[in-house]
Amino acid sequence: MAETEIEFDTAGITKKFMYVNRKAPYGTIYALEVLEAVLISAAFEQHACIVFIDDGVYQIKKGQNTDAVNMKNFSKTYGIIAMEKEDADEDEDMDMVWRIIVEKESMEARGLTADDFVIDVEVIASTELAAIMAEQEIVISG
Amino acid sequence: MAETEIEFDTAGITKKFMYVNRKAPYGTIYALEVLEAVLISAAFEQHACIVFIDDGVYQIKKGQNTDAVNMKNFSKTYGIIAMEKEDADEDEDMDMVWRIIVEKESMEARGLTADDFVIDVEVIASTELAAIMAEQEIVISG
Amino acid sequence: MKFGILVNEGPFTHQASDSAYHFVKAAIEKGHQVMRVFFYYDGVYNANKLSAPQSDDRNLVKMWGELGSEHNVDLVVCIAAALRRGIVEDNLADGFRISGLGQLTEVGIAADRLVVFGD
Amino acid sequence: MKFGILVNEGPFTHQASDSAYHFVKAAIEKGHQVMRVFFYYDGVYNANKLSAPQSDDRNLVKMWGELGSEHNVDLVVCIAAALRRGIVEDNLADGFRISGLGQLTEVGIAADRLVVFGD
Amino acid sequence: MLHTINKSPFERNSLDSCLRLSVKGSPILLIEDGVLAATRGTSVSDKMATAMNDHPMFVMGPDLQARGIAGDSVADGITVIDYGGFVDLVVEHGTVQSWL
Amino acid sequence: MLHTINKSPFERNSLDSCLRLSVKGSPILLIEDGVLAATRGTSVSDKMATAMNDHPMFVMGPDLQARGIAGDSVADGITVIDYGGFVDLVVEHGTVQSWL
Repeated sequence: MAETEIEFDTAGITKKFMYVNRKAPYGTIYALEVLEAVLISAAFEQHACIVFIDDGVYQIKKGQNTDAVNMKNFSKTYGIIAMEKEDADEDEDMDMVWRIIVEKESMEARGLTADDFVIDVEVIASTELAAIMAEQEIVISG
Repeated sequence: MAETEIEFDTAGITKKFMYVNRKAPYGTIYALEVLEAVLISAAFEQHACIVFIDDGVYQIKKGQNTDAVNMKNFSKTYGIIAMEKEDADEDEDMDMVWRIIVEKESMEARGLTADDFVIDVEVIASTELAAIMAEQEIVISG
Repeated sequence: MKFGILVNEGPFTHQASDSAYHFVKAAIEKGHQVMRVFFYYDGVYNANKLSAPQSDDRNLVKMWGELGSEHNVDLVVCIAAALRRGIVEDNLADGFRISGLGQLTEVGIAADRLVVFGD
Repeated sequence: MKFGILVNEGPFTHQASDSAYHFVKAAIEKGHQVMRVFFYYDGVYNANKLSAPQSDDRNLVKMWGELGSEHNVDLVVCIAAALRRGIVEDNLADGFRISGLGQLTEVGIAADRLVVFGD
Repeated sequence: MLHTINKSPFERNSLDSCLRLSVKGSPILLIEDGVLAATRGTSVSDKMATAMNDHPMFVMGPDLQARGIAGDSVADGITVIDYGGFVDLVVEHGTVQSWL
Repeated sequence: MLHTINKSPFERNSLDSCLRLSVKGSPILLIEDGVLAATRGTSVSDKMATAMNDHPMFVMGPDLQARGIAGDSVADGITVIDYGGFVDLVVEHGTVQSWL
């Protein structure tokens, strides 16, 4: 038996959501399923900070080719997030701020630069990122 | 439909099995399920080296009390392993050598001593343990 | 205060679901409201009614279902994560319902706090 | 040469089952025999026939079952690990069978090599 | 913001990442295998002592007990709490960042 | 004995434990997230270079490709193989120790 659908009243509320990605892609599925959570939040017109820390920076590495491991290549989906961000930036009627952030220290420890990523990101040092994190209202990590 | 049971001929073969425990108990279930694998191998009269490395050393820490987390306290089961080892040691008709080993470096890094464990163990330094490991025929890690 | 909870792991391999359960229980005992527990990733396995733990071990599937019913906690299993993992209406335990991922965002907005438990 | 394989994780959250599958396939292509794949811990979820991945993703449950049938690989799900996690005859995928943990020791003894895939 | 760490500091980088990315003064709660960071006399004790200059440090008692870690093995300055105490910390400190 | 490592050297201690507990000359194969240890110019490059004095080092090509790591980013001296090569290593080197 399907239970009754329950809905909460969220009209007019905009919160600061942060999505923390700290895991490499493919070794585990967390990257893919966090991505799905980010996309759905756009429909609710919430603020979103998508941050890549530690091995999470590999999630947006250019040149992923999953043919030989026969897994779903989801790196193209980050392009959709970049588009959602553009929409949020351009639509002045919409109170929705999206940021895509890579932690500088994590990127550098792995020998990567901003050019290595499939999307445009803000590269931010840990002390500044800590301050941004501290302002969030919801942090979802996977 | 149940499939037909398949059995392989193992009569008269004794192999060197090593069970590698590197994970803390309770945070994950691996410790418990490796333990079950060790116990079953006794019925096959195989050699067994049960080694505790890294956070695996906490699996045999004295004084575990799981009442407040409401999980199954399996630390007493290690006593059964110690008994199996005694049986193997004492029965001269049985070609079955069991060893229970803790890596010295892992133990010391965690501020533990051999007195902290629920069973008697051999405390062996990493270089020597590496040599023992290299002689094994089957290594099961969980 | 109103809480939302996200559980990312199943009922055996990781302690996440245990910790979440004890947190929810303690919150309710302190008079708080737990609006919804959302089960995502392997967390959907917490709703598998066929789970039969050993008799001397806890049964988290049953415990969650009872806690949900007794204290009116909405137990939601993510449909996308569940389909992949073979959790469907047929094997869904009592007290749980299957719904979309939007229900996670929704409880994040509606609750005062969202607490995540995972690996 | 004769191989035994141990798979410790389920079909989605970790890559272990994927890696094991590709290893087994490559071993068979090279003319080796894979006597048995033993599914332990969350590995038992690989045998859940209700799993329905997205259409653009691989379906490991089906892939394992087919590989097993085609190449006579014994796919064994640990009964103790499976009971806890709600994998029973009713939802067991084609090509798998449920049996005791002794079958892991047995293949360790009988095979020339045992390779473990996990988290 | 309350930070929770549920991984062993000997096995993973969660504690390091948390310390790098948390603002001074924000409390840290060790749960599950994360409680292994709380014992005195280990290879991470110095790191923990430094961390405690900047962060109030809490540890889950039930998780310590499960792992056989007696109260007197816990380093000075770390507050042992239970699940109710966890709830209180979340209520008091707002957003929770779980370092999974 | 063949050692396999499937975890990132940035996140976990698997590589360290493997290096501490493997005899000189035994080969190491990096698979899954373990392949992240193979790229040049990272914070673990020096450790890898030292390890390679004692151990022949292999890395799974399919896992590198999935993670977008080009062949020319792989450090010198590491041999890129595929699943067939993995099978051959197991055949050749006997017992496998998976550093899970």
